[in-house]
Amino acid sequence: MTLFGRRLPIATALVTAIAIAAATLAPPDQLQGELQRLMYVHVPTAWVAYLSFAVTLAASVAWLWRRTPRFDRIAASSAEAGVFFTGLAIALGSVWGKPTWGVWWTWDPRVVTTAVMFFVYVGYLALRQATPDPLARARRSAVFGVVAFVQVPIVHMSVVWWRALHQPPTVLKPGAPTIDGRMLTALLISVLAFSLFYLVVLRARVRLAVRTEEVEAALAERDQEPAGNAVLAPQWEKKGLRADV
Amino acid sequence: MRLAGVSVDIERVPVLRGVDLTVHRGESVGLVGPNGSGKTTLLRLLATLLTPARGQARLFGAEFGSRECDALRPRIAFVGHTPALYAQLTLRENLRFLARLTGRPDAAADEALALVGLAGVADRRAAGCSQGMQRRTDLARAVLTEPLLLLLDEAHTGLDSSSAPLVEALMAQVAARGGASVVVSHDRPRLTAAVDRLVEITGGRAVENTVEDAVVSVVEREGV
Amino acid sequence: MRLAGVSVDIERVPVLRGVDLTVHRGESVGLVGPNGSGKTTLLRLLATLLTPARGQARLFGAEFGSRECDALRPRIAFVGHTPALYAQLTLRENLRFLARLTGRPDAAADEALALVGLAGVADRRAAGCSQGMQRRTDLARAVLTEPLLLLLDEAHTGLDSSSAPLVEALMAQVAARGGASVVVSHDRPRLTAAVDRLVEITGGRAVENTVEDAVVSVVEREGV
Amino acid sequence: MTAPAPAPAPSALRQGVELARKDLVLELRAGEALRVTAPFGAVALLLIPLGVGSDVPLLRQLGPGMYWVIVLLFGVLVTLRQSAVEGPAQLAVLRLCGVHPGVRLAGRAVANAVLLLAFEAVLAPVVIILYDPELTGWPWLLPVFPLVAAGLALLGTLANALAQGMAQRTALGPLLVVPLTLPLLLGATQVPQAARYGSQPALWLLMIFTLDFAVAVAIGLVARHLEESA
Amino acid sequence: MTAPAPAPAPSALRQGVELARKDLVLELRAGEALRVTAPFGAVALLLIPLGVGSDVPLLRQLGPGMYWVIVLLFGVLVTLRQSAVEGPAQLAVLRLCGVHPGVRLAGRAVANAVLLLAFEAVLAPVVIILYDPELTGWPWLLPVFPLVAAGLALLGTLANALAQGMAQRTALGPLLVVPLTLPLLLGATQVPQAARYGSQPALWLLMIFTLDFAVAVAIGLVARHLEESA
Ligand code: HEM
Ligand SMILES: Nc1ncnc2c1ncn2[C@@H]1O[C@H](COP(=O)(O)OP(=O)(O)OP(=O)(O)O)[C@@H](O)[C@H]1O
Ligand SMILES: Nc1ncnc2c1ncn2[C@@H]1O[C@H](COP(=O)(O)OP(=O)(O)OP(=O)(O)O)[C@@H](O)[C@H]1O
Ligand SMILES: [Mg+2]
Ligand SMILES: [Mg+2]
Repeated sequence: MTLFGRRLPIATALVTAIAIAAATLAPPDQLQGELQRLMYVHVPTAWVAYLSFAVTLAASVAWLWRRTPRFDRIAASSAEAGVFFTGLAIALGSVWGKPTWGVWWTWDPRVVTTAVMFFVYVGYLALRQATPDPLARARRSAVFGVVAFVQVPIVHMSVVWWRALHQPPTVLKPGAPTIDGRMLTALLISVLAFSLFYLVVLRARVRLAVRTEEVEAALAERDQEPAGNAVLAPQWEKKGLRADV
Repeated sequence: MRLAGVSVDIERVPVLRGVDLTVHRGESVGLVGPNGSGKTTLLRLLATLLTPARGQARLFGAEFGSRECDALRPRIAFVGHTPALYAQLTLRENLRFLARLTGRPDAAADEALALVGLAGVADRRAAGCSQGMQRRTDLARAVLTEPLLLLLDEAHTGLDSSSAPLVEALMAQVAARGGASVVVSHDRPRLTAAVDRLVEITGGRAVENTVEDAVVSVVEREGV
Repeated sequence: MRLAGVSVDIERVPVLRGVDLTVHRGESVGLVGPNGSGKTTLLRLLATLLTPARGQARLFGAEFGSRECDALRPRIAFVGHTPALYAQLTLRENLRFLARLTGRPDAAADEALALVGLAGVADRRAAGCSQGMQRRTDLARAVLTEPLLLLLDEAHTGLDSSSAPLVEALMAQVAARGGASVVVSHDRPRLTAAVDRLVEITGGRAVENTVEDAVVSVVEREGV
Repeated sequence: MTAPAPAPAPSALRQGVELARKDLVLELRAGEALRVTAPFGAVALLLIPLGVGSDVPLLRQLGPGMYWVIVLLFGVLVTLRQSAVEGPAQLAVLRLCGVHPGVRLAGRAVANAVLLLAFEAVLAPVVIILYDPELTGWPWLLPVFPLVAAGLALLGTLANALAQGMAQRTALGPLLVVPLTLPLLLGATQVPQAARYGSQPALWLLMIFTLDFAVAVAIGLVARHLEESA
Repeated sequence: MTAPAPAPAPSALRQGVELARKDLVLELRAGEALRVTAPFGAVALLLIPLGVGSDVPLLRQLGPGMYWVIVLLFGVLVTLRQSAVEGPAQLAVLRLCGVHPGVRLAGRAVANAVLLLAFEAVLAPVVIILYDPELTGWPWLLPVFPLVAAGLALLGTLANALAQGMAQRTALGPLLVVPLTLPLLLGATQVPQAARYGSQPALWLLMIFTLDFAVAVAIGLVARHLEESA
């Protein structure tokens, strides 16, 4: 449970500081100027969202295989983080879109598939919420966590499959990245910072889940009385009912 | 309450044919008969939930379907063989809903629940209650609405030994109020002990065919 | 079949706590207890439809959830308190469907229906059949699949006097096959006469509170 | 032989409120209409441009029409939600508890209207964000929302009552209602257009209102007959 | 103590066929998908021009996209039809009769696919008549119909299994499936376009097929786990 203990938040803060410095020092874009610096937050959030969903996938598979509650907690926490980062990527994307494309929202395939990915995982969370029994919940969401991941490659490939507005892959593609070296370095540091932040969030969320389960277990322990206990025999005498006719 | 030569068809299948039955105030009648003979159908008919295809049916003198008969409906308690609860409401909410619709205070609902021994689980949703708990709640309806006509289908089903006497108690209460009860049960010894007279629905033929030409005959009460 | 210290939670509500129960081949066990004590839950557990939260459960030596236990599933007949029929299929279609799924000839299905006295109405849709007719069809399932473990919930419910002995006949048949039966019923005299021993789910307190802390205790058969 | 006087029947209003409350509580517990049908409607709005090609001026033009089409199609699903189904046993109880059938339908209609208004409110920002439609004359839309919600609620109630107890309930209902919603759709799309081009939006509002009123009266008149066909 | 040998279990194929047959018979009796959902889809296609204004070239352009959007949205309702719901009691019987859960899901998927193909066949002439879309390159559509039906059938089966026994079934199901049908929609609309502009429609077909295949494999792999959640 003490994954890197206190060191993780410290490292995160450190790398974040470096990332901010690198992002400010990197040269501005020839076409977009300072606006392009949004890339250092937009792209990492999208990639970290992918990472979260990949972790959900892995944890779901692991749960199906091992049936350890820990994997279920990781899968759920990571999906929550993923939904958060997806939402953030969309928000930052539309902030970036307004000045460059002139609109907050367009029917660009990547933009739309990203939104759909958001909904798929909101569906994942809804499925969890709708299933009260812990075992059934873990089972169903693990199954869906595996299937839902199809959406991630679709988002990534969408720009390749449909020519459109959104930037095609410049980094995550076969062959050498087509991007300025300093920009790439700044981007990668920023990605590292966001990934560390993701780890912090994930760890906190998993801990919270453990705590919640402990509390629930304690409550259940205290209230060990079987459910049927509260059923009493009828008391018809009260109302002057006679049982003997 | 009087039925004369009543027939009932369900989706054009004849189910009851020429049924004559009179139930007096203060009386309790047990209805028996083999599976598929039409007991449930007759009970639904008595509850004015079905309309006779032929024959005359009157409830406390009012012709079925008439305005006076409709006005009497709130005085009928019908407890069918499947519980009539909203699964996602708690037992208490279920009964309070009924109490408010019929102009009774919430306290009456809680009291009825306590009476059937469910005060402790009143805040559990009906979906999470066992068969017997749901049936008891259904009986609590019959306590709450102070009926003049009590109709119970498969009356003792699902009730444990402590709560089965509830059925008899309810019948006694209705009789004391000047009402009548008609009760279906397959537990013949128990039923015989509880009612004033038994009515049997039988057909001419074997079990598979009992639906044919149901004739209601009055069988004198055995025992007492 | 053996349960040791088994607990079951439904939607996080504790329902069974530390149940110990062993049923031997050839034996028939009656399960009694007040409403809401967990009889239905225990029966569903025995049918491998629920997973114990704690404790050990074995079926003919196979641990619950294991592959061997899954292979035994077709030899379990579970008849719950609501009929498990497709309402829009006829009774015959319902049983033939099951026969084909389990690799039996259609004739076996028709035979089972005839045995419960429903040959004459076999082509009626389940939705148009009375409560008792549906229950009989459910019992015909237990005839058809030749079970080694027979689990009946509220066994006699809805059956008329001519068909109620079917329950006892089924139990005898299963015992002759070397299997075991566990039967829930609120009709205690009838149950006592039918089974080898009675098991009561009850708590430490007075009758009103028998639901407490379900401990399965073995009660020697009264009578014979 | 003297029966105790029955409890005095409460007013029809009281009963209607109680019935609507029960429907809303059930809906809240099941969470079907708002937590799930609404997102489904949003997803539908998202899918359409992908199907028809994403051409911004075209979408601006399509936006309002699509919004109302989706509101009507999925709104029908809201009125036919599972939690609004009374089983035969529950229905028997309601029929025997002395509530006039018209009051029963009115209670259901009120609950439907509340849910539909919420549904419209959820979808409106979605369509504004996704399609960026022209919004001139939007104050005229304010009365359109409740009027359409009421009309759809009434029609859905009617369809539900007609299809009561049929196996095909959820599927038959839409079929009965959707064609009748046509005037609602026309009215809703014409009001802002009329406002924009300076013709008389009030006339369209009046048309929707007339339809709502006519359906309400019709339901009131046939309620007793609907009742007995159960 | 010698138990008689149990009846030999029939082949998985035989069981699957039997299960699909049962689903189709139930559907035939309830008539929900074809007699009611299909007309509802047709009505939706009819409403859209009324909502967005009936401009002929615009409709020609919208036609195919709308057709697929409606097929997907209402197709999801077909896969989640009421007659495909097993109550807890029926489910218990199926679980106890020795049919592998994968076979059960396969049987359901086959029945769904048959119904969806019929649904597509019913709506196709409607869209042709109402929207008069461009039909060049239509032979490429022939494989699209069964591929989309299969994909939707599989996804619907999965959603139905995931939402099994929940109060929100009809509403949660679509939410889980519809977003995942996106590639089907894109593929279906792109195939004829690609054919028209001389690019490679086969690639799009391959994409749909890959998705179908991936979902089928995924369902096969997880079937056992789905099963135990009752
Ligand atoms: C709401 C609007 C937007 C959304 C939902 C969105 C979503 C995404 C996603 C999901 C990725 C990760 C793609 C991958 O690597 O697989 C991404 C990457 C990227 N986005 Fe956006 N985006 C939006 C707007 C924009 C805008 C307006 C721009 C700039 C004009 C932009 C520029 C980029 C760049 C440069 C990348 C990195 C591409 C690469 O190297 O692979 N995005 N976006
Ligand atoms: N889904 C659920 N949620 C909460 N509690 C439940 C749920 N299902 C069952 N219970 C509780 O479990 C207990 C046992 O139920 P069960 O149906 O096994 O009782 P039973 O012994 O069969 O009773 P009866 O004689 O009334 O049939 C009940 O007190 C019930 O309230
Ligand atoms: N919808 C229907 N369509 C066709 N036949 C029907 C329908 N409903 C009832 N029946 C027939 O009516 C007859 C009487 O049914 P009813 O439920 O009244 O019997 P019952 O006496 O209550 O039987 P049980 O003892 O089994 O409860 C049955 O033979 C049944 O098949
Ligand atoms: Mg009956
Ligand atoms: Mg029980």
